[in-house]
Amino acid sequence: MTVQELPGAAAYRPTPPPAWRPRTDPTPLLPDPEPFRVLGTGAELDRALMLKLYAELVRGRRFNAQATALTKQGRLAVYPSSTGQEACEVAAALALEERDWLFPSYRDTLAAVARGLDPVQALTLLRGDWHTGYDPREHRIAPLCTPLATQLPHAVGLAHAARLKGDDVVALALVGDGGTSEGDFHEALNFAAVWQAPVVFLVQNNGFAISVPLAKQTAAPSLAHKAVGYGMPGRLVDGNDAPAVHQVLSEAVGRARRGGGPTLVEAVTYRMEAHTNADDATRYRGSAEVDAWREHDPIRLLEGELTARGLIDEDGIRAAAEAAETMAAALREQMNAEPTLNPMDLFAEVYTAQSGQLREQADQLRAELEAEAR
Amino acid sequence: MTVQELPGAAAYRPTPPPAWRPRTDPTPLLPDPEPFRVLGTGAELDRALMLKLYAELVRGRRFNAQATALTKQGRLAVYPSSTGQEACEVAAALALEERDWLFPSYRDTLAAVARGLDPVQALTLLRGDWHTGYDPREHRIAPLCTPLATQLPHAVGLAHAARLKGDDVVALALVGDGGTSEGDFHEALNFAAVWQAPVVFLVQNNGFAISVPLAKQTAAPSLAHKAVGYGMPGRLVDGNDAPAVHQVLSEAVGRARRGGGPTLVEAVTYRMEAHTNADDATRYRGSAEVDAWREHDPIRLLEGELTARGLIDEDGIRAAAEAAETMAAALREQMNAEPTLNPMDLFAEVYTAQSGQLREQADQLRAELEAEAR
Amino acid sequence: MSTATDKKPATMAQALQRAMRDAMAEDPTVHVLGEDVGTLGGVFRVTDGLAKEFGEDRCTDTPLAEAGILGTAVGMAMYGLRPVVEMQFDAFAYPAFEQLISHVAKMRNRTRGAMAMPIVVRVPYGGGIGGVEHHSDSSEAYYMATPGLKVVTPATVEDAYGLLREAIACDDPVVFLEPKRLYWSKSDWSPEDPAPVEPIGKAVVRRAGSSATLLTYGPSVPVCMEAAEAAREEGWDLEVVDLRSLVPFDDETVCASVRRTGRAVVVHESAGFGGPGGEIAARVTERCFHHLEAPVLRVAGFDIPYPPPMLEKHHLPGVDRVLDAVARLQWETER
Amino acid sequence: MSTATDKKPATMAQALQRAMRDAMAEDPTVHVLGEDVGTLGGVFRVTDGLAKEFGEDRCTDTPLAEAGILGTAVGMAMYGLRPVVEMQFDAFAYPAFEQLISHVAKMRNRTRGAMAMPIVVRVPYGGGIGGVEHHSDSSEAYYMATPGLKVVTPATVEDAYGLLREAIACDDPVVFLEPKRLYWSKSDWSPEDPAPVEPIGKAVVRRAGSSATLLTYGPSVPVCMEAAEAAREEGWDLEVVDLRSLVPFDDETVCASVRRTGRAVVVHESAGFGGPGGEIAARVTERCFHHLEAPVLRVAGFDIPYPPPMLEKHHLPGVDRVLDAVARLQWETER
Ligand SMILES: Cc1ncc(C[n+]2csc(CCOP(=O)(O)OP(=O)(O)O)c2C)c(N)n1
Ligand SMILES: Cc1ncc(C[n+]2csc(CCOP(=O)(O)OP(=O)(O)O)c2C)c(N)n1
Ligand SMILES: [Mg+2]
Ligand SMILES: [Mg+2]
Repeated sequence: MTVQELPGAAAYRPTPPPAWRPRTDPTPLLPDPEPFRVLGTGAELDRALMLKLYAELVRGRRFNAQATALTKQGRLAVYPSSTGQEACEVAAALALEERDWLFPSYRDTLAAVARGLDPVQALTLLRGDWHTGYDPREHRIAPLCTPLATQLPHAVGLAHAARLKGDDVVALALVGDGGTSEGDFHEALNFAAVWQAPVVFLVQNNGFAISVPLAKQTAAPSLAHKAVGYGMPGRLVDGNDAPAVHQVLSEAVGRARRGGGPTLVEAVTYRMEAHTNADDATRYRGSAEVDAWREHDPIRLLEGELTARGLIDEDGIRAAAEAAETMAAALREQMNAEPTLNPMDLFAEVYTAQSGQLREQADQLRAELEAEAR
Repeated sequence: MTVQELPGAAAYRPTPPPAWRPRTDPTPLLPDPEPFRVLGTGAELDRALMLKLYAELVRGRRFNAQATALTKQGRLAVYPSSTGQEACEVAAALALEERDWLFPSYRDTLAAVARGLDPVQALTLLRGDWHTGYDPREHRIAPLCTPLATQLPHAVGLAHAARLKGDDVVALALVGDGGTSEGDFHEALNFAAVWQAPVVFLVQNNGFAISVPLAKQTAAPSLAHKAVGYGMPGRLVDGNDAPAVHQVLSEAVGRARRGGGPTLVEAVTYRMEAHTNADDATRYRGSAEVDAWREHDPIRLLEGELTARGLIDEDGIRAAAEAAETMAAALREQMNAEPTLNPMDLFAEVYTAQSGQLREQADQLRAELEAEAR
Repeated sequence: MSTATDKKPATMAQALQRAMRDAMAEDPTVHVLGEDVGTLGGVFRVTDGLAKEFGEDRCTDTPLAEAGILGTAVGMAMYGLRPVVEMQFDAFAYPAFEQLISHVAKMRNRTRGAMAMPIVVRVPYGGGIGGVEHHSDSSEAYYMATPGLKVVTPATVEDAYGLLREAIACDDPVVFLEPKRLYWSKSDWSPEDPAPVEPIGKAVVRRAGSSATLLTYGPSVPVCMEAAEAAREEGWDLEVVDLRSLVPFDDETVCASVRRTGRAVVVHESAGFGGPGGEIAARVTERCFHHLEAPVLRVAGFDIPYPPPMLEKHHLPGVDRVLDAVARLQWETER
Repeated sequence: MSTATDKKPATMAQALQRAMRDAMAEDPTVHVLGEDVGTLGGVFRVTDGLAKEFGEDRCTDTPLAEAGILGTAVGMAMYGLRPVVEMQFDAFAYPAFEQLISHVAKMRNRTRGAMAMPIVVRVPYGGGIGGVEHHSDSSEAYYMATPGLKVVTPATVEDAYGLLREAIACDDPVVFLEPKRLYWSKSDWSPEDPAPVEPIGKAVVRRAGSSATLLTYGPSVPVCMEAAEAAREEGWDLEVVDLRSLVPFDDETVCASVRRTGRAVVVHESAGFGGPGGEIAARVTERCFHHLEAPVLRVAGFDIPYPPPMLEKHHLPGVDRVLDAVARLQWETER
């Protein structure tokens, strides 16, 4: 049986009315009206997982702070911080198996780092010394993607290819609320549903696309409601509740792995910092809104619950903070080292083999560099 | 109050969970599971409207046949027939006021003709003697659009502009089932909903995009279910039930005119002929399916009901057929006249004023033509 | 090896089909995808029979969305497949422009060679088939101006097979431009015994001559061959170079010819302004300036949107226009 | 008329803002739309204050979808408005490519003049600002190759104002390319008393000279001016022509200059192969062949994807590279 012949694919054939009916019942596809939450609900918690999540959140917050500081020191060209969104970033990384693929947007350095990617490699793009700083195949992390939503069809294609090959690999693709307006979002979700590709789409709805608030981006009940239009389930989750995001993503990844097809997950969260270090958020939002979200901080939420339940103590909290400090110090040091760049690399990988034309241009640059060096 | 400040636009602001709720209740946006029908339901029928619809259906069917015949005689470059879909074409035209705008796809010549456009002008594109054969502003019919779904954002922009100006003008945009997969479909519907633009989208789901059946196009419960993801109502209608399509479209147009925003309507129908005269439909579908839909023919359905209710008699049926024949004969004659084309028009309207560069090229062609004529 | 008598007339469309078929048979990672490529075999029947022979997973009818097609092809290539994408017509490749420019063309470079993009984007292009608007664009200038892409276009049945095989085997992304009006051109050619495949990047002298060089490609090659025949009456012995590959560009073959003849005309269907001819004329002039008896001239489509069917004959560069340009090559300054 | 003493340094970004402001004040059909153009005033602050002054219906933050932005602008133009669209960065205009090529550029022609498309598409372009990938493309070759579009790019604060006013007033669609790295360039200029607006389509001699002509535009104009100064040391008196309008192309001014100097170098940031320089060099050669002492040379960005910030200085044509090209203009063959 080929993928194209699997149920859900080509079998359906519409009949003339009045017998005609929608292909499937939409009800199971609709998200619950309340975002799924774990913290504060009394649900059972897996201690090891919670501590792991907590440690990663703390590390992630510190990573964001350090990276932003590095922009001020000129060590990074730009940094789009995920402060406030660490629960999504970390849960995305932890919900995947090693053989799975992550398709991050430009804001998701942290997800890549939480997946185990070397921070310097992860920051290469934003540092400005090369575009993608790592081998995507080695880490199964696609390049951090700047053109919005364009990596979503890549995730679908990769997941589809894996399935055709018989590999039980899942792709998880990240996109922002703004990115859902792009045509590529639509086309990716549609292909995924038609092909029943093992892919999970996580929309981090952080309330803004640079300065544009969600209300000017969409009139939908929620972004998760878009799922029904593709025939895939939509799920809503509190994006600042790390165990909740982890659980929803794990379920979706598991379903995809078992051949159940794609899922659209909307995580409701908030971008606490400006869009990037170059942005001035005071131009488009007031501090009252930011303050309200600060009350719903992902670290604070998890730490509070773990403490209340006695799953972590002061020592544990201190240990996490210290580990984060160590990471930050190492990162500072590594990023302070002047990167060694070879301008001749400009011509190295434009094509498999260098054309005569590029060789001429490389010779020109080489001559210029030699003249300069003299 | 500006359009941007109208309710439904920029007012909504998400709050942190657990207070967070979807912006609106999705239930009213979801289409009914059964396509709306009028014929066979015992509903009251407006006799004048029914007779008008009937006459136009018969005329439309004849128009399709005549146009297809003209391709065989080399009088048209190509013709994408809407045979089987006449109810949608005709109802779309009749649901609009004169000041409203129609945005047809390349298959919707008939809708333009039913709106009153001169058939020869309407067929200019497909005849091959110029691209758009009429002044879109004069007729408020946008050019028949070949690049799929690209006219949908135009409809949104026009409707938005009209609303900004305070004109109560509605735009009705037509698209096929295949066209709903394009990014432009998504972007157009999203803009329309965010701006609450007075626009109605009619998807003629005729089961195929050339050879590709609906099942390979989407996994959605129905195409109308896509509406919920944009925050606009979705409606399903039996696309071969002319009074039903007319009613659904009229309601949607009325709602849009009253400031109620956009609607997505899916009309369930079937393309009885091949994609165009150049296509061979036997390569991708069997006759059993076609036969089943022939039983649900829009003219047959309406004629049957009108006859049964005594709203039309043999004379009326004959009169409609004769009127259609007269139209066809006139069309034949007009299309047999050799069009007079001036090759120099190639350069006439590339820009407002001809650049020196184009003048040079026009001079070259003129010289060539003169040399040829000698 | 079969003998020449086995050879039967085959069309370019058939040769292209055969190239995909053979590539798919040899290499299970080759996948074809696009609109109507499966059951229907493509609107030009170029993928005819592939879905039947290799199954729908290898030759797939996609949803109708070009960015989605090329975007998923990128993901498939990331996982090690070699997608061959069909765009139904030239103008319908435009929705995929961002994927092509920002991802397909750049992926190898931005990952320092870690991630190749062995994708072929097949684009039927050009006019002359009576197509209504948006069905006859010559879009090669866009692709040529994009570093990271290779751009190839056959003019003969043999090259259609050979170049497409090479394009599919190539680890770089190739925009493979198929001249629509040559789809039904024929040649005595045996699919069982195709000519040896030539690597991408080589132009070929289709007709040797000494008076001037016609530099051309794709749909304009037969026009130039005809013009060269007609030119004999005027006493001109024209050389015709079929570029075949616009990127990489074969400066060697082109410049050798122009240096020999001292005169050149670039001929293409695409609009002249900003079209391929500018690049070609400029680089030939840079390299052969002192061999030139006259400026390199260009015969191209007019700088207008592609005309409707009934007027396209006035737009397309034909034999007369080529001969006119040749006549303007300042023969009076003959050495 | 105010006196020169009123003039204060203004940036190109401010002049562009002022051009939109004045156009909006004069003509209620002028509407600005794009991502972040309203409340934020654009990521480069070029639309700063417009939403406040004219309301959000006149200067509108759109959803994040470029095809949607340009596509709705087409519809707005159909209803008689004059939309000014901002694309946030060069590479983010690519999703709107189909709308631009298949509709914006062709609408007037396909409706035989019945429906004009008075749309301005503002595209911040080019590098030199340390932007990460996809933020520094020079995409002018794509637009130049598209009949029906006008393509304009200012190099000075004065021209930024004047050309944008003209572009907004123009009934044809204009791709208005704003050199990102000149946004903060300054000039003594008074928004209250802007220079008279020059019509689109005229190049300008920025510096008169007699030895050779530098043909350039946008971000490369200051580079060429600097090169011309530096060239004096070598004994070359270079003329610098700022093209300003790539479409329509001012053959007259350009050819007059080249005929006078007998030598020319085209300088731009865009990749050389298939870039604007090919067209420019080819048409200058066609028209001025017997005045040329040397082939028209090109100094351009390399034929590579735009480099990362730390390497961009090696890619961008600088003064030395321009002077190198000037040195290769075969001075030994001096008349
Ligand atoms: C195709 C495209 N258009 C525009 C941009 C410029 N841009 C970068 S980030 C951004 C906002 C993104 O918002 P969202 O998707 O919500 O992600 P977030 O920044 O909130 O993580 C914009 C408009 C881009 N990168 N790509
Ligand atoms: C952007 C674009 N891609 C591809 C095509 C080629 N094409 C023309 S019609 C068609 C199928 C359209 O199917 P659908 O939208 O269902 O409309 P229908 O033909 O059934 O009326 C295709 C693929 C096109 N016109 N535009
Ligand atoms: Mg966001
Ligand atoms: Mg259809």
